[in-house]
Amino acid sequence: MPRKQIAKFSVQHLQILDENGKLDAKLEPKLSEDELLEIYRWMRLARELDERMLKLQRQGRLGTFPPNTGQEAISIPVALAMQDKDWFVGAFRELGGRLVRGEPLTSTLYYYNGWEEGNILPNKDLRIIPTSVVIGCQVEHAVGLAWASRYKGEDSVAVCFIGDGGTSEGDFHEGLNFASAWKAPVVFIVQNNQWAISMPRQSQTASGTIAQKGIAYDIPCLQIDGNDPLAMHVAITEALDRARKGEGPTLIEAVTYRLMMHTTADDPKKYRSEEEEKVAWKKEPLLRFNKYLKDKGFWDDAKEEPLRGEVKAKVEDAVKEFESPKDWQQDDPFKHVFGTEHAVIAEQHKDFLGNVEREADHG
Amino acid sequence: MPRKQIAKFSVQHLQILDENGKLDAKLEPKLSEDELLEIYRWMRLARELDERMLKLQRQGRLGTFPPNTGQEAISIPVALAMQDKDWFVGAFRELGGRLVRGEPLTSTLYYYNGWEEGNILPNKDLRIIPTSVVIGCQVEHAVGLAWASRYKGEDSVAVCFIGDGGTSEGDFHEGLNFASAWKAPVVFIVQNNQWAISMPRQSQTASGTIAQKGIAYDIPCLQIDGNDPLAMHVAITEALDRARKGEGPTLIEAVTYRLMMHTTADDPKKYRSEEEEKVAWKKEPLLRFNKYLKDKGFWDDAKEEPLRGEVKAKVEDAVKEFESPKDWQQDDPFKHVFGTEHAVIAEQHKDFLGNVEREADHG
Amino acid sequence: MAKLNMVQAINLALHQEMANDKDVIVLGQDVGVDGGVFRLTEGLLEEFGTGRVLDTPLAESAIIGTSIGMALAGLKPVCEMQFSGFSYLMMGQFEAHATRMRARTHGQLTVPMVIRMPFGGGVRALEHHSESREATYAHLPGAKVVTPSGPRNARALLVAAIRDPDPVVFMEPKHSYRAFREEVPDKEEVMPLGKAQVVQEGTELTLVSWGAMMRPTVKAAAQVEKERGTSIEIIDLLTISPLDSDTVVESVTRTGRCVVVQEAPRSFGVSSEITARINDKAFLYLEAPVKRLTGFDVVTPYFGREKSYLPNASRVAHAIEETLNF
Amino acid sequence: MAKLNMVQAINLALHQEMANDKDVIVLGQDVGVDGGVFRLTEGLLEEFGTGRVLDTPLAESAIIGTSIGMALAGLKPVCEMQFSGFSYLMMGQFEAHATRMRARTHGQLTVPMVIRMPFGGGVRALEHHSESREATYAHLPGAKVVTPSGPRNARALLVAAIRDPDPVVFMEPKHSYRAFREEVPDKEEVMPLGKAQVVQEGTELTLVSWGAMMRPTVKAAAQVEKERGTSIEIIDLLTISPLDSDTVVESVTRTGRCVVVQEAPRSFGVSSEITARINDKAFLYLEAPVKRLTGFDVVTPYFGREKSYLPNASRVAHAIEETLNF
Ligand SMILES: Cc1ncc(C[n+]2csc(CCOP(=O)(O)OP(=O)(O)O)c2C)c(N)n1
Ligand SMILES: Cc1ncc(C[n+]2csc(CCOP(=O)(O)OP(=O)(O)O)c2C)c(N)n1
Ligand SMILES: [Mg+2]
Ligand SMILES: [Mg+2]
Repeated sequence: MPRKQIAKFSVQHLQILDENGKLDAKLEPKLSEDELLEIYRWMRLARELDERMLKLQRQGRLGTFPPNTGQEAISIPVALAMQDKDWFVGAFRELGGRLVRGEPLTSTLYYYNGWEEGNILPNKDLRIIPTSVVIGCQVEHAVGLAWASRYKGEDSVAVCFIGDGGTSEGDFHEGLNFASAWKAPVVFIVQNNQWAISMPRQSQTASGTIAQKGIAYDIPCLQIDGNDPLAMHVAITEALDRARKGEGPTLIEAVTYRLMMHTTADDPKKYRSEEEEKVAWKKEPLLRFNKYLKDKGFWDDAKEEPLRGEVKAKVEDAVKEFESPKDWQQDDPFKHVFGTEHAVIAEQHKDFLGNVEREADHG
Repeated sequence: MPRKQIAKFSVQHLQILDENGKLDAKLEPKLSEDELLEIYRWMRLARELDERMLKLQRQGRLGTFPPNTGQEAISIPVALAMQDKDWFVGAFRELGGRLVRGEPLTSTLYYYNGWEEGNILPNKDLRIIPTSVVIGCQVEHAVGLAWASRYKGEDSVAVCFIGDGGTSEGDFHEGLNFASAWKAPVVFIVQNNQWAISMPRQSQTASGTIAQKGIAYDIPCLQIDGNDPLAMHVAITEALDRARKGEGPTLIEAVTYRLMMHTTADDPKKYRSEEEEKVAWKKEPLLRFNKYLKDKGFWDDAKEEPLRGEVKAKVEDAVKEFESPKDWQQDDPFKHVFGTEHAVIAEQHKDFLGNVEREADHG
Repeated sequence: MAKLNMVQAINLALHQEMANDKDVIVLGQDVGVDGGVFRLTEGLLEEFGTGRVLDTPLAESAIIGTSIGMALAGLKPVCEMQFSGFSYLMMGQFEAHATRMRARTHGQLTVPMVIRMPFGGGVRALEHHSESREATYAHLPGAKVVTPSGPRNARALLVAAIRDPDPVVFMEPKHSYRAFREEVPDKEEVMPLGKAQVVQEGTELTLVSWGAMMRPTVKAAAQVEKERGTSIEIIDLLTISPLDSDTVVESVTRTGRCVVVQEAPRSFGVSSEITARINDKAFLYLEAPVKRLTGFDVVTPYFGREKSYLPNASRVAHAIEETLNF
Repeated sequence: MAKLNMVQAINLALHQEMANDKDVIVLGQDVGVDGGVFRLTEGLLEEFGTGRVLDTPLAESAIIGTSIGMALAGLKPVCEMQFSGFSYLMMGQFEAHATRMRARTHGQLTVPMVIRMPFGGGVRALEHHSESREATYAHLPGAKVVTPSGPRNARALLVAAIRDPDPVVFMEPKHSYRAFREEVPDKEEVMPLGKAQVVQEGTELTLVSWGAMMRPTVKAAAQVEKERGTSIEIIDLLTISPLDSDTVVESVTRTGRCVVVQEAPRSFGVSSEITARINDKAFLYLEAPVKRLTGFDVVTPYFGREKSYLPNASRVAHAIEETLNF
């Protein structure tokens, strides 16, 4: 039946460095040796911290946490491309990006060991929003931050991360719609790691790509190989640029794989095959980036060893500091319910201190 | 920069009968004279009831309500194309469709005059879900109903209405995503009447069409002229068919115009021009459908007059019944908090009756 | 000084605070061109422009979510829920982030914002438009909940709410929007949050209420005073959370009797908390049980039955008598 | 008869009810292949197939919204919120439709469904995973709220909840999931909703609690009994709403003293309602104020501080002593 076609859309895919470390030279971004090595160093550090955290957790020295291994090529190039004044709005699987932004290694350790102190930045101006455990909420925060930065004439961009599972939440939709209605300077990055706990990507949503969800709002969208730091660099640079030029939001789907368990409380054997994991490991980002750097003559095994030592030492120092005695008070929560004094809180605070005293007495 | 195109989409528009009543004969559906006249009769009845309700409201004989005038060409052909076993899941601007499904005229009057009795159907099997005032919720109900009907092997479809404004709600997104993930037999119809109270369609969302929001879920989508009952008939027939064949949901954007105020509590002069309204009135559905029927030789002014009398009489009867004395009890709410007995409710029920008695005594 | 109704008084507060502070932003459905469905935000768009008065798309969670983002960036969003009945759609954002950001960062990041919402019954509105659920928000640590009862305190409390460093749910009793006028000074007036107000002193019974219920409450007190000569102290809570029980308790230690009037369903409501606080602190002074005169634990009826379900002066008077006669 | 923990007991109820009634459907995040993040739904997919056990996309509102649709079509969905902390995202659907459909159609349409959700602290979980907010749901007319305290009553109450004609929020104290085992009969066992249970008779003080707090409560009672020889009556609420205050009131009229133990923040919580009900009905029998031993009105701290904030047996014992000494 002849109908009038009134709109046409397409989704593009970008990969520059394939899983074998093979480069599509036509697409290679102009990054200096230093810039490339910086990406690599951060990736190594994030991987090292992640692996160490897993050990700490298994030893009962750390609480439950969501490992980030395999997703380093996403948040790290993103954070490196961002300016200081930009806002970093994470979900909970952006360890590398957080480190790049200047969050101390210890913050993550404190946070996942049950201490609010992990959210307190050395400097508020780092513009990192704490982890958003309640999935999807952060999308709207990013839009609000972006709107505010334009209102204040700051020319800064909010960059927001979410998982493939998170795209099913209503807040994802509402946030993207507001962003495009407001032409807000914001970039949405979906870390499509194929899984939301036990739910595979293809059951999460029936769409062929996540990127095409941008079409619903006329938001420019792009799917990239999320294990390819070069593609990520190109995509984020373009998106930040678009935002800064006042052209509004971008949606980037970064296709990657959650190589480890969802969190340390999870057992992926219940729902996926080791075969699948093995295949995914072959595509992981550090391997291919290492090969690329070697191919370019920027790297060799002789350099790798000291780097490994360096990141190990950094992590070791952080763990030491993490496990050093703290004078953190148990009654802090009473001080931060409100920014003003209230009799009810004051009275309960007194009760609380009474409990503590009594319980100390009784041993 | 050469990127790989991995997906392509388009949005089609369908109009069969244009605003001047001119027919695109190639697209004309095969509807008999009787079927066409049935559509027309229902449209007249809905229009008449709407106009009468407005008068009643202005006279203080009816509460606030959202007029439906101008949108008759959407829910009426839809309801006529549905089977008895299908579910009709409305928002609050589907008066015509509700009447077609068998809801008494009085139901609407009771409902908008503040009586739950307006939700009680003469027969539960009519499969009409009550008005969803909280916008967006109904989308998910429809998906659940559709899933259930497949589970029960009923081969029935849920048809869900929502406004252009409603598409901004998270529940719209979550519902469409569930529908496509489940390939549920459901049809979503967006009554895009250009306004959500004072918010014009183009500020509601930045997308060029509402239809394209289906692309986010790989849900087949179509934009139609919502003032064209023939286009609506074709679109809904196709969508119902797709659902019944197990091919999943469809999203139809029916472009129309809210000719009256949002509700009787609203004053559109605050936010839109009379000029705009005048233009819209020229495109309204009854005018063009009347012309079409006349052109086909199915209708003439001699037939129009008795029809007008007939619908007037029906509405008059309904108003009479509506205003006749009722023995509805003030304490009914106590009987319908739960389906089981509970002491707290029973005790408060007694208190309530005590109040009533005391207040009657005191006059 | 002008005689204003509550709509005008709130509008005045918004105008003045926006003029005072460039960081104050107003957003919500129909708050701009239309001036709000109840006309609370009228004239703001004309005065402050589309840059500061935002007509948002139809999505409650995003209104709060983006406001949280704005607040984190240092702005002070004042957002409107068109009716409290739609506010449950943003409970996730509110609970997870607005109320917690201060605590989870030990004050490094805060969310100063106001969520205005009309609530309560009595205006013959459609379903979902008449509920009274202040307790739902009050039970969330980190949230302040404020309910003015008249034009003057509405204005002064809203100013305080906007200047407060934390998220405030500002619940406007829509039944009182246009019900009466009061003198409202042109000059800035601010009332502290977290403080109840003794609106009438008395010695024999303490009558506590808030929001739209203040009117039948005051009326009932006058009636009983007239009929029996009873001296009744009347307290207007104004802030629901953090609740100023000290004022109530102090009063009850003097009067020995207390009636709390609440529009919301009885169970798990604000009056239960007040009763519990009196029980805690004034137990030995009580000469009768604290009486909760409240709405019923039924699903809010449509407006055809609404009147039968709202507490009214006659029921309040009856509750007072029962408590006096105990 | 087998010794089961609460996870196994709930799993047993689900298995048996699904086998009993083809209309029972289980849905939620990770409830299928994974068997639920706490393993509550383990084995259901294997036994009943993907047609009746649905792993849903990640969207709480849609889980409840589609369940409402299923219930309207005559099914009995039992859905899971992965943690109660995420359930606020579905408050809109729950409040607007699940709790009201019966009332607004005078019973013609109903929404029989169960929303299971783990709640409460004590398991060193991430933020948003440890709150206790039963009062939030309990304040909604038309909603039933149930909190089991042990494997056996969890199983019997869940069966009742599934068979109940109305929406039931079934709040599972996750701290008790694997904390202890009880004999749970293989054969069907059903406990009525809306009934509290006297778990220990006594004459000098009534101790009321529910959910995970039952354990420190019982322990404290034993300790005080041992130390002072006090005879303590212990009541397990089991259903939070509609609240069975008759059982509590009857007990307090005999004992004259009452302590209520609640994990949630104090203000506007369940213990306030219980206090108010006792005030209503047992005022003249009270020899001391009802004592609320509760969580604090602070934002739930992360687990590094959690232990300091949860009521424990020593604090309960202290509250009992204070009340006895009043
Ligand atoms: C609103 C909400 N619902 C449920 C959860 C529980 N949960 C934590 S992570 C997760 C899966 C997230 O998947 P995805 O968005 O793909 O992110 P990923 O874990 O793969 O990084 C779920 C269901 C949550 N944290 N928030
Ligand atoms: C969740 C929710 N938010 C706000 C409202 C108030 N409200 C009622 S109708 C309406 C506009 C609806 O616009 P649209 O969806 O386009 O439907 P239309 O009225 O044009 O038919 C609004 C904001 C509501 N009913 N529900
Ligand atoms: Mg994922
Ligand atoms: Mg509209």
